[in-house]
Amino acid sequence: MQFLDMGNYGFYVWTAYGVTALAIAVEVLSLRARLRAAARAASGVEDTR
Amino acid sequence: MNLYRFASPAAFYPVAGFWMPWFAIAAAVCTVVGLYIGFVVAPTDFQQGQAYRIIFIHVPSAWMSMFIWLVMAFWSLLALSMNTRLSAMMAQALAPSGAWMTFIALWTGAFWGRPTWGTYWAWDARMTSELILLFLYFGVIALRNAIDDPRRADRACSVLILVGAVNIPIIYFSVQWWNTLHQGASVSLTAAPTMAATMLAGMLVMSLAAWFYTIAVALVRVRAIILEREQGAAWIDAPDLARRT
Amino acid sequence: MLEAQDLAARRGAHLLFQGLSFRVPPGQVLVIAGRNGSGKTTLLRILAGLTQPAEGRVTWLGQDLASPAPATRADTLFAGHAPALKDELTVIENLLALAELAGTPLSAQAAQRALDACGLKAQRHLPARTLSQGQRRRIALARMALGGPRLWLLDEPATALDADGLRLLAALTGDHLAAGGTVAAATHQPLDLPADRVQTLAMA
Amino acid sequence: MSATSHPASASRREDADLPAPADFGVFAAVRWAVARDLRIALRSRAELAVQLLFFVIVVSLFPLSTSPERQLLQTLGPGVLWVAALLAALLSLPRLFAGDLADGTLEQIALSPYPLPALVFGKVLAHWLATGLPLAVLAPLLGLQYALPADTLVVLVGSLLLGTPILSLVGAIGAALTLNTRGGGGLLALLVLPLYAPVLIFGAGSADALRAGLSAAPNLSLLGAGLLVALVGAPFAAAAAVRIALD
Repeated sequence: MQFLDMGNYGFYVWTAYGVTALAIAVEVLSLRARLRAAARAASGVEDTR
Repeated sequence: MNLYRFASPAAFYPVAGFWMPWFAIAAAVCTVVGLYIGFVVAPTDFQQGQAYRIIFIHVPSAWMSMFIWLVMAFWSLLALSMNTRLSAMMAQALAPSGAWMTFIALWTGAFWGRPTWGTYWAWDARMTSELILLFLYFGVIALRNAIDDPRRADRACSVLILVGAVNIPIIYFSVQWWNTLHQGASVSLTAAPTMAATMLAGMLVMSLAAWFYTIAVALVRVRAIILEREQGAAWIDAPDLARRT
Repeated sequence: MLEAQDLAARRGAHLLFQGLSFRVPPGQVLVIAGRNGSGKTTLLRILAGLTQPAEGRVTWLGQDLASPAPATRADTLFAGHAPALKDELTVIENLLALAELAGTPLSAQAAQRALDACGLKAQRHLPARTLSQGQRRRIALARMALGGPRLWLLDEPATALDADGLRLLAALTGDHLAAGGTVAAATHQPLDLPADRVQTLAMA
Repeated sequence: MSATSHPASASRREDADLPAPADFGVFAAVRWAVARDLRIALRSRAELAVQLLFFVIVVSLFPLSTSPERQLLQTLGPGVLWVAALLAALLSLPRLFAGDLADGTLEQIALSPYPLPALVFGKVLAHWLATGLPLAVLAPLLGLQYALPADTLVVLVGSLLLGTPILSLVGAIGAALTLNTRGGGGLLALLVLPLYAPVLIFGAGSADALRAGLSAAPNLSLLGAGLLVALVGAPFAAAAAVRIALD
């Protein structure tokens, strides 16, 4: 488990990388939801012309 | 009768859809390669031990946070001079990515500072400037949401982004000046440890990864923005639209 | 000559009007009629150069009105919904300030004459906040009485005016047209002007 | 009063004795805007007094939050005075355009043949004369609360005289951008305060430098440079923002 220990800086290194991964995940998921909602709203709107 | 004519957003929508996966794959590949170099190939730093490995995400995200504002300024200049809606949409699509990158830079910087300096926040010149940059990003995003008419919001945000672009170097210089005046040239994140070749390589590959990732995310977000803004457009009613997201 | 070629305007994503063209020769008034929200005010603001049209061009004497040159601006008078008065300033101070801002500075006597002509002789030195809505509209009439600009863009000029005010408005407009001026007015009440000078544009 | 005696349009030109305006210069525009806005500001003096009182109160609150010990107050002094100047400027900025937008005069200003950046600059100058200048004049009085020595007070007033115009100029861009938007004062603060960081650093820094035995000249000259940049750039950006708000 020497790799995880990171010369006993493991907490800082993995928290930093963990938060980055979390940030990316949140950004991607919220974006996917936004795109799907926009597509549904756009194609769902009845032709008003 | 109401032929809703507009040019580029409709033409750009499928182009963005086509290129997005390629950038996403490129980002993933670069990340894997970069992390491999960073964690396996790169040696342990004699001064900071393993803690320095955080630079493989801190420095790329810091670079990206500033580079994204520059790209937004480019699109804003285009939007104001050529009055093209698509360039304003690109600037709008990049703002959240810039904010995310700045947030990551601040967070990783703090967790790198703790082991090296003993505190999460030491008013280091670059970190303070990043913090102000984060406020600027929130400013642009807040202004975007405060104006209902999209066209007016585009032009107002373009002006703010350009004014911000003029001020960012001034802010960086003034904070640098303030920091050296008060703290003297203490060990700051700028004086990165002497860079072994592999460390530098790892950081550059990770920067490339961050760059591809930002493009991929921006392309998806601009598609969402195009859909949100072109509600009544003729081309929107294409049946397979939802599937092509 | 005020001329527009297939003008279009959008409010947000909603299209107000499109393919709008007209020509208003000197001495004619373009009456812009239509229900609320049909884009009357937006069209007037496009003619004034305040709002950018989504498509199309509009010109006054051949000069583009989207971003008018100073000379064109000096030749245009725009009376919007709000009568452009500062409450803290007196009536005559407001008129003098607006005239100078519009590029037609004038002496106090001329301003007094214009105010007298518009029935505001007694209110000359009162702060504008003490004026009624109708009296505030008369200051716009006073600006029209000053002369100078040949193109008048009037947004609902008749609102809040009493019978006297309406007569004054019709007289001023009639004289302006007789002197070869051009007017574009968004209005509901019909202006009693000679029919041959009136050109009506009905907004969809 | 019957409306029969209206002046016949044909004779309008003679009796209206209009001096034909040769061209629409910058100075005439600035003069018009400063004269009008200062007259309005002086007519609503109570509002100006409120701005100054806000500045005084904010400055006087800080010693209550810390110990009145001289040494501490001397280090805090310049910073507190400068942050209070920032907040006072922020408080008065919405008034710059919002009033004109509401009563329709902003439209007339945008439609004027005079150059809009010059008119906007005139308004900003009037705003500074009404709010920024009084702060700089009042600062030494408040400096006594913080036991600041005479030379520091001189530098502080100098930095405020150079800095507060920048606050008005850059603030005008923010005020124009946030015209009739949701979010009001808070949005204006979010947009403008980050841009104020350099002004704060060099402004408060000039008094600090003096206290640390260094000369304040570099800070003041950088503030001066910032003022020149703002003088040249801000009116155009604010004018563009006004046109956007009126669109």
